[in-house]
Amino acid sequence: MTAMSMVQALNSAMEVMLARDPRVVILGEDVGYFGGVFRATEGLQSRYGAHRVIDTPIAEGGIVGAAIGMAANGLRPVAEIQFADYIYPAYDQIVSELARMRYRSAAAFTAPVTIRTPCGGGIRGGQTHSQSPEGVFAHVSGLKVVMPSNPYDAKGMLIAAIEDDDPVIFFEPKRLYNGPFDGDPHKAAESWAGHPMGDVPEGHYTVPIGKAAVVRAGNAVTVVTYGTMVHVCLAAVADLGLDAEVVDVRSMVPLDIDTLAASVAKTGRCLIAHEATRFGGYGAELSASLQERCFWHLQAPIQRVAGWDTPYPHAFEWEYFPGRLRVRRALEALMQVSA
Amino acid sequence: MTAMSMVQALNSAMEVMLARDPRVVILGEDVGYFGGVFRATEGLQSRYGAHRVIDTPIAEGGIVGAAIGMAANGLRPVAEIQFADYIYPAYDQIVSELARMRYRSAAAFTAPVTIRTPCGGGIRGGQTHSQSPEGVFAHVSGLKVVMPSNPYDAKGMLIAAIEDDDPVIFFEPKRLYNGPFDGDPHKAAESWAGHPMGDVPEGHYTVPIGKAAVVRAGNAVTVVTYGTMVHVCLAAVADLGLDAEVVDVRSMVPLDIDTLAASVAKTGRCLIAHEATRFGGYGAELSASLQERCFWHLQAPIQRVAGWDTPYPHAFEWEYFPGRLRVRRALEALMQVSA
Amino acid sequence: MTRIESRLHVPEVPARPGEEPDFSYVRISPAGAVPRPPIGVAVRETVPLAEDLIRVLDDEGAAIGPWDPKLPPDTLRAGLREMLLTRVFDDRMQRTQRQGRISFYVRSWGEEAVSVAAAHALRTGDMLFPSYRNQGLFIGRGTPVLDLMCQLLSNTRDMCKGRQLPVMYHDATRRLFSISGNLATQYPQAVGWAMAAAIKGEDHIAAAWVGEGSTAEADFHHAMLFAKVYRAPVVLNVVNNQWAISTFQGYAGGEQRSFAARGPGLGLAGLRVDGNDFLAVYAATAWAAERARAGHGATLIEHVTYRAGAHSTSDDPSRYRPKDEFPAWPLGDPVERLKKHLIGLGEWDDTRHAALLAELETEVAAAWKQAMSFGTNNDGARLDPALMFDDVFKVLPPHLEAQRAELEAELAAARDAGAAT
Amino acid sequence: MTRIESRLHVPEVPARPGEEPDFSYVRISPAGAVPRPPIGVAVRETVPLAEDLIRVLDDEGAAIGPWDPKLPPDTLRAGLREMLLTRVFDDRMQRTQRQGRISFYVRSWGEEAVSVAAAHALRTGDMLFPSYRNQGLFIGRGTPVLDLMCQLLSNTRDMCKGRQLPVMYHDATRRLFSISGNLATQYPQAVGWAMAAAIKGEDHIAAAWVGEGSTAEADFHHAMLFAKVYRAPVVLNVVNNQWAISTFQGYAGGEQRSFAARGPGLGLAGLRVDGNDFLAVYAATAWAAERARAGHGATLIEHVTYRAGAHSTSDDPSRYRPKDEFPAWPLGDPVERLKKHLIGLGEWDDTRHAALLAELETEVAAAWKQAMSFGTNNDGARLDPALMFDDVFKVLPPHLEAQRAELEAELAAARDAGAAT
Ligand SMILES: Cc1ncc(C[n+]2csc(CCOP(=O)(O)OP(=O)(O)O)c2C)c(N)n1
Ligand SMILES: Cc1ncc(C[n+]2csc(CCOP(=O)(O)OP(=O)(O)O)c2C)c(N)n1
Ligand SMILES: [Mg+2]
Ligand SMILES: [Mg+2]
Repeated sequence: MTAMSMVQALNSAMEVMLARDPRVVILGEDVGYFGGVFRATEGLQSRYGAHRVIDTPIAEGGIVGAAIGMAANGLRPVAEIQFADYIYPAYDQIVSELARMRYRSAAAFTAPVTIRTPCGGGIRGGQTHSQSPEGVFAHVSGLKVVMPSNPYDAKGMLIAAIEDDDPVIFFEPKRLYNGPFDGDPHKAAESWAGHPMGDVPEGHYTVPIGKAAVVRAGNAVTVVTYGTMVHVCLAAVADLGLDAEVVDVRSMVPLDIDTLAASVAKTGRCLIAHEATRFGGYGAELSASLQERCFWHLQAPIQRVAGWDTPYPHAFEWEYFPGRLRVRRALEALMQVSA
Repeated sequence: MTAMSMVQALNSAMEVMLARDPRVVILGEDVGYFGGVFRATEGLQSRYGAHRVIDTPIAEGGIVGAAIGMAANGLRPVAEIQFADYIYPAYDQIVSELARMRYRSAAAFTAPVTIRTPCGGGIRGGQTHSQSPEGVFAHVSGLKVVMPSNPYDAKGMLIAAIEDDDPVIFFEPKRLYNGPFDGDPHKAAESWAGHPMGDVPEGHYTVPIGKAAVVRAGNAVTVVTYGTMVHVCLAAVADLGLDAEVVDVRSMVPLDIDTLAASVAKTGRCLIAHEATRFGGYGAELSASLQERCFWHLQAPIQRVAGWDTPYPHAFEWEYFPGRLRVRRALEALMQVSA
Repeated sequence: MTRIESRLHVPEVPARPGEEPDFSYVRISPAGAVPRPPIGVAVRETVPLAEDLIRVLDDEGAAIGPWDPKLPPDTLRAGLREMLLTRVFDDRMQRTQRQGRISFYVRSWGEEAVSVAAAHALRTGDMLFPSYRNQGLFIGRGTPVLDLMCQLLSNTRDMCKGRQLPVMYHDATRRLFSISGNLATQYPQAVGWAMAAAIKGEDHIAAAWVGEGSTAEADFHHAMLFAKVYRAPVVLNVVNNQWAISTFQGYAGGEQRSFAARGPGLGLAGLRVDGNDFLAVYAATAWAAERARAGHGATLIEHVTYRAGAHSTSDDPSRYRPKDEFPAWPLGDPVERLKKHLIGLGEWDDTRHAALLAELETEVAAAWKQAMSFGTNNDGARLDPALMFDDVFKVLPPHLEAQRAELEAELAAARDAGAAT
Repeated sequence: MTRIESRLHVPEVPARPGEEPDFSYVRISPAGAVPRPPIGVAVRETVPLAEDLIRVLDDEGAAIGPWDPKLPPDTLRAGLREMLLTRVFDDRMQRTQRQGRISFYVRSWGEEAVSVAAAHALRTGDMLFPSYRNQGLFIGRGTPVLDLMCQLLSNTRDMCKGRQLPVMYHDATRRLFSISGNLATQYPQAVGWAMAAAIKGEDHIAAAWVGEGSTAEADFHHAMLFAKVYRAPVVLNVVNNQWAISTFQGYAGGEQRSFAARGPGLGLAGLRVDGNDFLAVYAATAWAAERARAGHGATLIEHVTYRAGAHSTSDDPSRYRPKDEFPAWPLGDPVERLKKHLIGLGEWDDTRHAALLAELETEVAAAWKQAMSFGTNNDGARLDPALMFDDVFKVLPPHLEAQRAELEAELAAARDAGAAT
């Protein structure tokens, strides 16, 4: 075990896979010689060569299109999209092609591509470096969609994604790259060193896709969340001294609804929190599914806390971000309701 | 008033606007000389010229990109995307540009573009001519998203969309182009002639964006739906002789949640029905929002009926389509639950 | 009527319904006139080849000039047979669609040489990424028409398990990639496939096809660019059949500019080829394939041809172009031209041709009968609808398992009620 | 370490950190050597112009050859002033970013002529679609640096109301379009704007800029194609500053091929221009603008220049290229070159230059002080956060009204609690 930041854990996952499996190639903008704008691929090109760690033109659609072809020819491409905000030019190749290659060809052709992309706000990135578009992928049949919230999961899930025979959209909450973030931008930045999930094995291991994690056990209310918001919710729960169960979804598709529903059935209350805009977001699916499963157990309506339904404004980042206060207020309101 | 099919009503809306407003231009693949693969723009080029009804290259991203520029230069472009399944190459221009032009420039520049696109199945179109992607637009802040279910609304809403100063994604359920469809593919095709909503004024009128329509009043259960499913749900309700209230959402964004919530508060039961895949679809937002608003009135969990979470398979179109039987079964189950 | 003073240029269509066909805009070089450079030539040197028209067969059917691939008569006869089979198959399937047996069909009438000649010029290890109008690639590589028919019928032997619209074939064993309904998406995929071949040190190449209308899509640009940057071993084909549904090639940028010229513009070799000349298509494809295999990079080949029929069974071209333009098309009919060539060589005659045609018609009719025996979309045996849930993912996740169970309950209820709606 | 036998071509980077700068790959024509055809020339005739390098200023600073725009000294001095102002402004803003006053900054160091000369060559009615590195267009058109600074600070006078990342300016009155963080999206928008001008019968044209790296995006292709098909009155500029963050221009397809060549490849005129030569940029832009205005269609202009600084304040180029490459850059410094030219003309001298520099520094410092007085993102007056809900739509819909109320309640609670997290 080594202390690793999330960026280091992701780097380690790719290194492990490059070493183990000659089919693995990395491609993306600035990923090669430079090692990526967030340094996730640092050192990989010098160790594995410019033919396996490939700088590409600035064409997200071309990157994914080429990755699909590579995968169809037996490789295991790991494509980096520099910011999730820039994944839309690849949307057609992802939705129309990547997601449905196995289906439309009745498995004659498959495209086991992993697409890594940094998402979320909190780094003063404004509307074009802060988005969380998981919702517009989770709705697309044929894609696995995941988002880890810590270094241990990040490495284990990325290895699982690369080994997965289906395409995986791998969202990385960039605010967590270098340390956990509890929602307070005024505090000094924390580091992953010392955090239990910052202790990461050097070698190969997987964290299975499709499994949620109960990151805090409790009985009074269930908080369902993922990504950066896991840490914000934990902090808010601690602020309130609430006996909350906090569940990290981790895998948006497939969704581990059983774990979530078991918790909500137990607590009778549920708050869903994500950073993405609220309307039509992934939280809506969580709410709808949990309501269908747990209706008779609910002591209060399931509530959502999310980014506002606006673009992510540069100057109002912390008024936009669903921070600790917003989560606390929602939890307080939720606990006051009595059936 | 004239009997019009939905295609004729849409054609009439564009004709009215071309005649009234010199800023209006139509553009898209095959929309000019030919009049569109579904004939929605038939006759418009011969009457308004090749400079206002413009055939374009096959590049959906280019069509929307150019339309944004035209709108910024004072025109009112109505872009046709030949099938909603082919809108994804334009996703970046829509999500990153069209939706946020007013916002990012603090209204110095705006892009009042209307994008018309046929959606939905039921015409043996297979996975690439049957999709209902409203969910991946409704989640994007800054877009209005609508879908009419009949000729009268289609014309009035399209005029409202063209006159709207915000961008509007205008989905047209193609199975309804030539007649209502109650979900039975074995019956002879019906025509709009004789249908009350097939009676359409020749001239200018609008149906406001942002308003749902109660298309059938009732007290036992609320069915919230839109597009083709409006007719399927009405038929299913009739089959069961149920005292159901059927609400046509019409406008996905902005959503007329008040009308929907009032109905659900009254009936205490709610079924949501759409043709799009279920997981993470627009129905999830409807369910989540209504649950938040009406929890204390609910006598049973809100349920969803939708397309399965698979691509739309050519050979199993009617097993895929959320037809009358699926709606009936869901309604029966919903009515059996007692709080 | 509000016409406004406009300065916008709108591409001109040569002739509309009721007017005389006019193909004067098609720039044609005499057969044999275009030089054939060595495969390693610099991209710049291909600029004229991307503007002129590589042709081998002259008006008398003789093969002339440096591009003559000098194919043995057996190959020529095989090519003729496959082009004719493609046409017979197309005609038959078109009729079955009219009878309501299949929901949709796309013929390649008039363009058969583009696909069939390429199938011969490429190696079996090379991977082909067809568009929906390249059935000749399948037939040229030996996919039984029975297999294609079963796909068209979405029946129990459908390679796509009922999931795809008719004509969206694939044939993994013969290295024919899955056809997409989304235009041009296969183009960057082919380049990625070729990059992978290079990365793995293999000498297989990839080849892809799109219509001239589809060159407008982003994927065309991405493919060209990635092919250029990594010198990917790929042959990129543009089938310029003059029309994209109702839209003339001028709307794809073809006015006064060849599509092939985009190759050298971006740094790929470019060839403009008579697409109705079996020998020219063969020779150009072989040249580009050799060039790619030798590591000199990709070539963009424009095949100049004519879509003789409707876009698809959903289309009616008499609404937007003169009827019977095909006889006026200056590059003729690819089948007739190869036939004439073979006859001129003394390797073929009208009697053998008639016999071949009859044989192919019988073969196609027999295959159709057999295909129907595996069910049609309307009657006979049917695939299990529950198959619709397979292959969304490799392993069925819980939510799809639940949905499959729901569907099965629904179908049982429908059986009970005697109606499936 | 698993290396495999690869045949993939990977573009070569001329020099990496620790190596000598190597610009031997840059093809340079002597000043005055490239002919200047009439504006109505056929696209084909521009092929050599897209390969050679249009230059006016020779090594001694004299203006020579057919492209000399023969500008009056006042215009030259204005250009020099604006380039210098751009540089002074850039340097100052870079420092404020280092001090944490603004969150992000992008300099245009070394590329000032590309923007400033174009601003002079185009008419005020023409609409400009800049990229994030075209601050010289704003300065050249007279947008006060104060306005730009307020945007950088997201303060109470921010034209973007705090919504955009620094440098994503716009100036509607001066016809400068809103800058996007998404690369190249402005390109087809500019073409659409130009199409609209043509449709309305106006003679304004549009002009757009992207970096050479951004030419890889789909929008570049769409814009070129739509411009070609409709002969849109637009000037499409590619600023080839050799780098896209860490990626060398070879990865954008620049190996042995100019970017300008893509113009004629697709059917647009193409010009390759010395981007550090104020006069050459002016002349080429004026030529292309006149051509567009006269209805002859669009031109793709490649401006060959060098990104002297880091990509942005988030970047450290010493990781991927030799330090101090700029002095080795063969096309020199645009400011120095114009200065030398003016001195050669007897219209300028070192004393006036020093005075100008001092004046500009004072001007920028004063503007900065004033800008800070309207608040910074860290302290002072602040925009009302509730503004974040405006302009999502023209009229606030109910769900955003509700969210605004929620935010206001949250902010009140935070004030009560004394902490805004
Ligand atoms: C992305 C996308 N946009 C639009 C369509 C609808 N469409 C199908 S075929 C076609 C015309 C294609 O023309 P071309 O590329 O010239 O090929 P051809 O049919 O002539 O072989 C169009 C517009 C589509 N299938 N995919
Ligand atoms: C669609 C998109 N993809 C990626 C990025 C991230 N990005 C910002 S600038 C840049 C490099 C652009 O290089 P170039 O076009 O050469 O312009 P330059 O910075 O040299 O002026 C990249 C990759 C982005 N902003 N948008
Ligand atoms: Mg075509
Ligand atoms: Mg650059």
